[in-house]
Amino acid sequence: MRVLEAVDVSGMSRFNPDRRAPLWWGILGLITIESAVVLTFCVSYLYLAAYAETWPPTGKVPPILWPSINLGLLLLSSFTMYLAGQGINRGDKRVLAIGVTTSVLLATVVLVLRSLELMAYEFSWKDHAYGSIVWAISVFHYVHVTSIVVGSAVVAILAWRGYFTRERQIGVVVDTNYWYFVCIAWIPFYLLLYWVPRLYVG
Amino acid sequence: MTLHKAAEQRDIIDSPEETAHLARTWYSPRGFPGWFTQVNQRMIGKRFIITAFIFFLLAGILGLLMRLQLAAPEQQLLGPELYNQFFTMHGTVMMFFFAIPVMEGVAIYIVPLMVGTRDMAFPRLNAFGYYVYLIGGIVLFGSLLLGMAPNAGWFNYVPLAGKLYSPGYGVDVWTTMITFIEVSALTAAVELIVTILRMRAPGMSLNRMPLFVWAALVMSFMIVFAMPAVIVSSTLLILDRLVDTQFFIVESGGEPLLWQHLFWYFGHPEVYIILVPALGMISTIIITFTGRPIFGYTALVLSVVAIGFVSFGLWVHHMFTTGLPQLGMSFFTAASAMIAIPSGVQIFCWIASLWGAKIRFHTPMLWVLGFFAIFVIGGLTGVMVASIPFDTQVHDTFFVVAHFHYVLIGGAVFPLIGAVYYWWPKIIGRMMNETAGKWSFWLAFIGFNITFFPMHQLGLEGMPRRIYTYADEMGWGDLNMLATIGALVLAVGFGITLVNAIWSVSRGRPAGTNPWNAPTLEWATESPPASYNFRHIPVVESRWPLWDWQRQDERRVVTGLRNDRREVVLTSVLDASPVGVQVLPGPSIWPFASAVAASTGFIGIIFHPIFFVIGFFLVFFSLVAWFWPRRPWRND
Amino acid sequence: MIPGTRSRAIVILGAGIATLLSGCSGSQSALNPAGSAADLIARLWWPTLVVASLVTMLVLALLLVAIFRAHKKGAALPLSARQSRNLVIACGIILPLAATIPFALSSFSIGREIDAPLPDGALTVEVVGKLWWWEVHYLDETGGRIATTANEIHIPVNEPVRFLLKSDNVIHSFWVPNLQGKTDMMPGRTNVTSVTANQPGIYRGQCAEYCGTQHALMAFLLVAEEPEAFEAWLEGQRQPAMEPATAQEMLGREVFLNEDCADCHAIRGTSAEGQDGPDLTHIASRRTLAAATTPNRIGHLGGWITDPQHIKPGNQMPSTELSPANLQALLSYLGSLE
Amino acid sequence: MTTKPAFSVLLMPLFFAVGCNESEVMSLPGDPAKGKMAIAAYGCGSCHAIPGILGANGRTGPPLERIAERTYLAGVLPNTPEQMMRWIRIPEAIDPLTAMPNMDVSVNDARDITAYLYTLK
Amino acid sequence: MNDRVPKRLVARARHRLVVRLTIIGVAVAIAMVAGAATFVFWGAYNVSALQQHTEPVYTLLNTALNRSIRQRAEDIEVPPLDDPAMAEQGLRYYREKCVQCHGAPGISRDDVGKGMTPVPSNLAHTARSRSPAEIFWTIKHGIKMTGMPSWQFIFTDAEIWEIVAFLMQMPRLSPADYQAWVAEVKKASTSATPPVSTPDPERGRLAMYGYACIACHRIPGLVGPQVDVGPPLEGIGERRYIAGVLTNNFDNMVHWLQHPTEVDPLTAMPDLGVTEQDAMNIAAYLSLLD
Repeated sequence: MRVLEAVDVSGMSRFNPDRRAPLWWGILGLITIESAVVLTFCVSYLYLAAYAETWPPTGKVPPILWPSINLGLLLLSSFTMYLAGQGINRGDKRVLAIGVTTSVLLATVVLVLRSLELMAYEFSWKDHAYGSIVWAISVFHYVHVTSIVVGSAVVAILAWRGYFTRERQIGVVVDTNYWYFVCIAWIPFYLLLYWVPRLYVG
Repeated sequence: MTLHKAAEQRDIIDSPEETAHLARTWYSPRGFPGWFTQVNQRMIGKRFIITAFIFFLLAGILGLLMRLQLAAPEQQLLGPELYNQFFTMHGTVMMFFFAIPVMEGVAIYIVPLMVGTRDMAFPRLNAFGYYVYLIGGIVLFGSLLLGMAPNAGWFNYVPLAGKLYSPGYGVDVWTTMITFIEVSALTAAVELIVTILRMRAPGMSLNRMPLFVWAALVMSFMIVFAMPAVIVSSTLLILDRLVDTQFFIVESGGEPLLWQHLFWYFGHPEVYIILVPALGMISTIIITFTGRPIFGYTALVLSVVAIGFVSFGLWVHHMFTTGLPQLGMSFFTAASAMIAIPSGVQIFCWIASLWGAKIRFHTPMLWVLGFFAIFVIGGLTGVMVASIPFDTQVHDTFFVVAHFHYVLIGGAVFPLIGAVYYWWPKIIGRMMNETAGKWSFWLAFIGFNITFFPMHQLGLEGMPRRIYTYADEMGWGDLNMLATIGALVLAVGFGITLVNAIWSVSRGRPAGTNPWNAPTLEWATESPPASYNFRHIPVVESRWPLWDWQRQDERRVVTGLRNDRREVVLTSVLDASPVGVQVLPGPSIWPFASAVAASTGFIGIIFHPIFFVIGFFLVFFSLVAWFWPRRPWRND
Repeated sequence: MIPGTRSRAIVILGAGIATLLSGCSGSQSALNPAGSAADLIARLWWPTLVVASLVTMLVLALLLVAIFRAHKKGAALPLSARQSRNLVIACGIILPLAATIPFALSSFSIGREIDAPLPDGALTVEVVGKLWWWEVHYLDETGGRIATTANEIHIPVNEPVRFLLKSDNVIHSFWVPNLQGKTDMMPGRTNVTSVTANQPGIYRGQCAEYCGTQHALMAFLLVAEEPEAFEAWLEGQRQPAMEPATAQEMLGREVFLNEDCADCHAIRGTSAEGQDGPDLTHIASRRTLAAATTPNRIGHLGGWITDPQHIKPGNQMPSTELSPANLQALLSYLGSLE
Repeated sequence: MTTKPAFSVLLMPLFFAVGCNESEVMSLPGDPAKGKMAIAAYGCGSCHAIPGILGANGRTGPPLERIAERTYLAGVLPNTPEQMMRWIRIPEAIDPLTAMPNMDVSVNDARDITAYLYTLK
Repeated sequence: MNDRVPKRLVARARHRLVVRLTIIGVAVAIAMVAGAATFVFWGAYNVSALQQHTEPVYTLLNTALNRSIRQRAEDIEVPPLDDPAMAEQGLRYYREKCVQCHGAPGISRDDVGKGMTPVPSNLAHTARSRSPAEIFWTIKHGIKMTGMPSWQFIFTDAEIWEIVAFLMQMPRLSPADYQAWVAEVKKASTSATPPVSTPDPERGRLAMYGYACIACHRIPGLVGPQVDVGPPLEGIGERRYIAGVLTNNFDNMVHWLQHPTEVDPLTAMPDLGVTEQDAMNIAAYLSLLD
């Protein structure tokens, strides 16, 4: 049988031809999975709320000021992350490093604020189903913010050391995408934890 | 679309030195250290398959022991404690540690070969998934040996599975091991999706993709969307058990039904996750043994996709007796009955393809024909239990046991064994014995029906599931004895295949490249394939590339991949035109280290929540080590 | 003992097609309906079975034809694309629709009929699933409990009876196959089902949702009897326990109250008010012991009291150390509680 | 239990050889098959382990394996069929201290039960 | 070539010899086993106590006996035996348990002791020919098929040493001395019961040989005639009642073992004079049978 050459790929880019490298798809898969987890948490919250006589059981709605500030901070950190990504697209290593570092710092502030907030919760997860689901969602998201902070800290270190270039930026792409996901995931949780009780009780 | 980018077609003659170099580049380390560093997709796939079959054997033995206990009334072989552990383990292992991993394993082995590439998209993640699976399985069986196996059923309903009614570590082991299998299944699913979408051979547009690859793709998407529900539910349960949350505690506003919704939202698609790849195997085998293109390629693809979608809308039919509102449940009756249509389309497309064809009745084909007889019965009883009033009579009886064994063994295990006979020559390089294969099939087929058909009647005569004994007066003794005899015959049937497989590894007839004259790409390379799978990535021009090549006596390939590192071609999602080259990583210890780190955390939290934090940081550090770029940073 | 003879249905296994023939009669069988709901379901089952068998045979017949067509002629005789398409549309789409639509519709209508609301004055029985037995309360119009028993439910024949199903522990499922399909007993909820027995008789029911160690031995008897007999029985159950008639029985009552029995069991009319185990006020009137595990004979009762963990391993009754004299007295006393 | 007479015939020479008097057992009019059912019905198995009876594995009283060979019944009565019948029917009259309850066993049932128990060698 | 042939012949001859010898050896072995079996099953050997063993058998057995005792007594440490109080206590035991078969200076043995084969030794002579350790061992373990029982469940080790202490005195006692000593001892009161230590199941198991429990019961873990005079004791630990008349717990079991007729006057189970310690040991063993 004759073997003929049909395609020669020797000239093709060994870097990610269209930013849609396998790893980009991989992180999309992870985000899809985690989105389903977020959705399932939301459904569980609503299911428990729907069958409860009063929600929350104490009738007291949780304070809304600090969570709103956190939401703002998270969205802001997404924006700085976006700027960082744009920077490396232009090949600007400095913008990347500064942007990622800023985002990490912003998210660290969020973590501190969230820690204070969690410590101030008036109920424990042991008290009732409401307490359990609120704590579970809070800790779930807290852990995610922690993981993007430590993960992006590593990216920031590499960025300062000049590892990333315009071509070699899949690590940044993956990191920013996951960062957006974690920040956006806070929106449904925010609405559920802080607005649903208000609408439900009110 | 033109693939003829090279100015003029030239013949390719490979020098042995280049081939040897390529083989070295893709070489998997051997020996004991190699066990923990291999990442090649065929190694991982083979391990998945072998491990899963070992678990199948063990869980099958548990099933046999349960059948012996039930063979006659008031037997003393197993007490209630042991029996409850056994059926929990049997269900859990068969569903989570055999069915899903073995289907994934076959997909991991076969899909890259079928789409004509050299490895999967994330080889190290692949290895990680396997180690997690292996550790999970070992711990689960370890718990059985230590007498602290889970005993609340594979469905693990609360409040029975709660701390109050299931003290001890059994249910903790269950929830934790489920997490292991979730992680493993999800990594494999993402892996398969990306490999199938981005790494197909140039020219293999979506409408030329082999049907098994379609099935693997649908299966992977189903895993991605179904597994998160059980991730959340098992997390909620383990929180209830370990840190006293109140998700399922009625007195504190918890909802036991939430568990059932979440579990079956996963649990029903789970059945189809197992079934869908089996459908792909059947199509593949039918094409090969009829020796002609299958009828209704598009219809088959669409019905597999439809089955995938509809399966997410059926979960409530596991909950018809829980007292939910009748009207709401009726929707699920309709949806459950409607799944008969895509199934019907599949079956009659196959019958149309078989019609009048010159069929070669080799062992794989026999197992597929056995599938027809069994699966039709299982499907019909499935439609029956979709009826709410009828289900209230047979739910949780042996009728249902019969039904789902017909669906799962008939629908998944028979095609799977057929697929093992079919792909064995490719994987091992030697044929299995045909005579033994046929004996195995007939014994398993007859044994299967003797085992499970009487159970329909037992269920209608009022025998509930999950009982360790029954009184003589109930009159269930004869049929149970019959079923037990059948189970022994079935075991002998499967046992012959086991012996046949082991025998063939050293004694089987050498297979050659394409012993069945099959049309798909995995048969284009030697058996077993070399470390690089394909000397040259093939270029595909139809659904049946090998038959094309035979007819034309020539074939086209990709050139330009380097020999000194692991390079594969990336192609576009829809029409698979080449868009770039990806460099894949080689062997590494870090996937294993990460799996051990993750296991430390998961297993540790059974004993103390602090292990969550420890596990988190251990995994973090091992992941950093895994991904940390090695100096010198390459500039190309 | 449970009356009723069984005739074993014949199981035919052949060519992968198997058919269930003939009805079986049994005291716990969905194929031997004696109640309205079970009857409706059985009437749905038989035609379904026939259609399903026909479909199975059709598919397998087509498969056989498909396989052997070429072999007869010795050459490939495939269908044309058009014929193939018609086959798939006819058998793969129209046939399933034709089979499932009537099935689903009749299933809906039967479901609605079974679920039809009961008249207001219907007898109401509350059944609570326990580990691993059944607590039974008879309720009056206002929902007050008028009589309590365990593991044996009496209902009047030909009258719809409402069952309120509860659980205060894990999930159980209430099922009397001869009379009605099962309904789960969910903790925190009250599920309702109704039972109408058309023939007098004793029907066995069994827990159908896995509920832990002794799920297998959690059964009960449902006695359907003529209304007069039922009224008499209920009147008897409403009464407090009989006073001991002999010295031996008197001693037995002392033993009952002074040993651990009274911590878990109640006997109305005495100071025994334990709530953890079955109410024993009229234990001698019941046909079985330990949730229909053994018949209620003095021999079984003696063995059950001295060694319950051997007869039903894992159940919640501890064994009691009774001297022979006390055991004899206790047996006579319990045997007198008609 | 239909095999029992044939079995006994086979063992006959042995009985003669050892000088054992088998006549009282052989003359017992009870029906072992009925006795088996009676044992299940009266619930003997709840307290005694009795070979050949389904579910009879009680541990309250002594096991009845080889009860036909036992020298004494309940440790107090020489083991003869008549005594066994008496014991089954009115244990408390024979040994007032016994834990074995009087189960109102009819004479015929007691005879059948004894016949069955005497098959346990 | 020349010496290959003889070599082969030699090899063949040797081979033939080996085969023949093997056949002969096997045949002899079979014949011996068959002969022994015939001898035993035919009842050829007379076990009558009236006839002494034949001379060769007697010598054989006697040598085996002596060698066996010496061998086993080797490692026994002998405590000081010269305390007269010890010997005096030993005399009491001797009068209770030994004199019936062995006699004493000037005292005839009872009928049992007269009719035994082998005839019970005259212990005045024994004390001359055997060491204290050998005597101790013999008393403690008894001697199979001679009628000499094992006394270790009747007497503690200390008590046996007291008996040995007395026996060592015996060769020196005239019948008159003996009578006088007996008269003296009779005046003094009997000794108090020894303190009870924690029950030991293994000692209990052995004790059941000592009390001949296996003569009436089948007992898991004990080799015996397997008779069903009383009920089999398999699963007795889980049994709810003892003898159908007593709830089964440790104390009741100890009580029953010591005084069955006190518990149920009708019972066929005899009072065996079980000591409290032995009863506890036996009860401990029985409670393990499930």
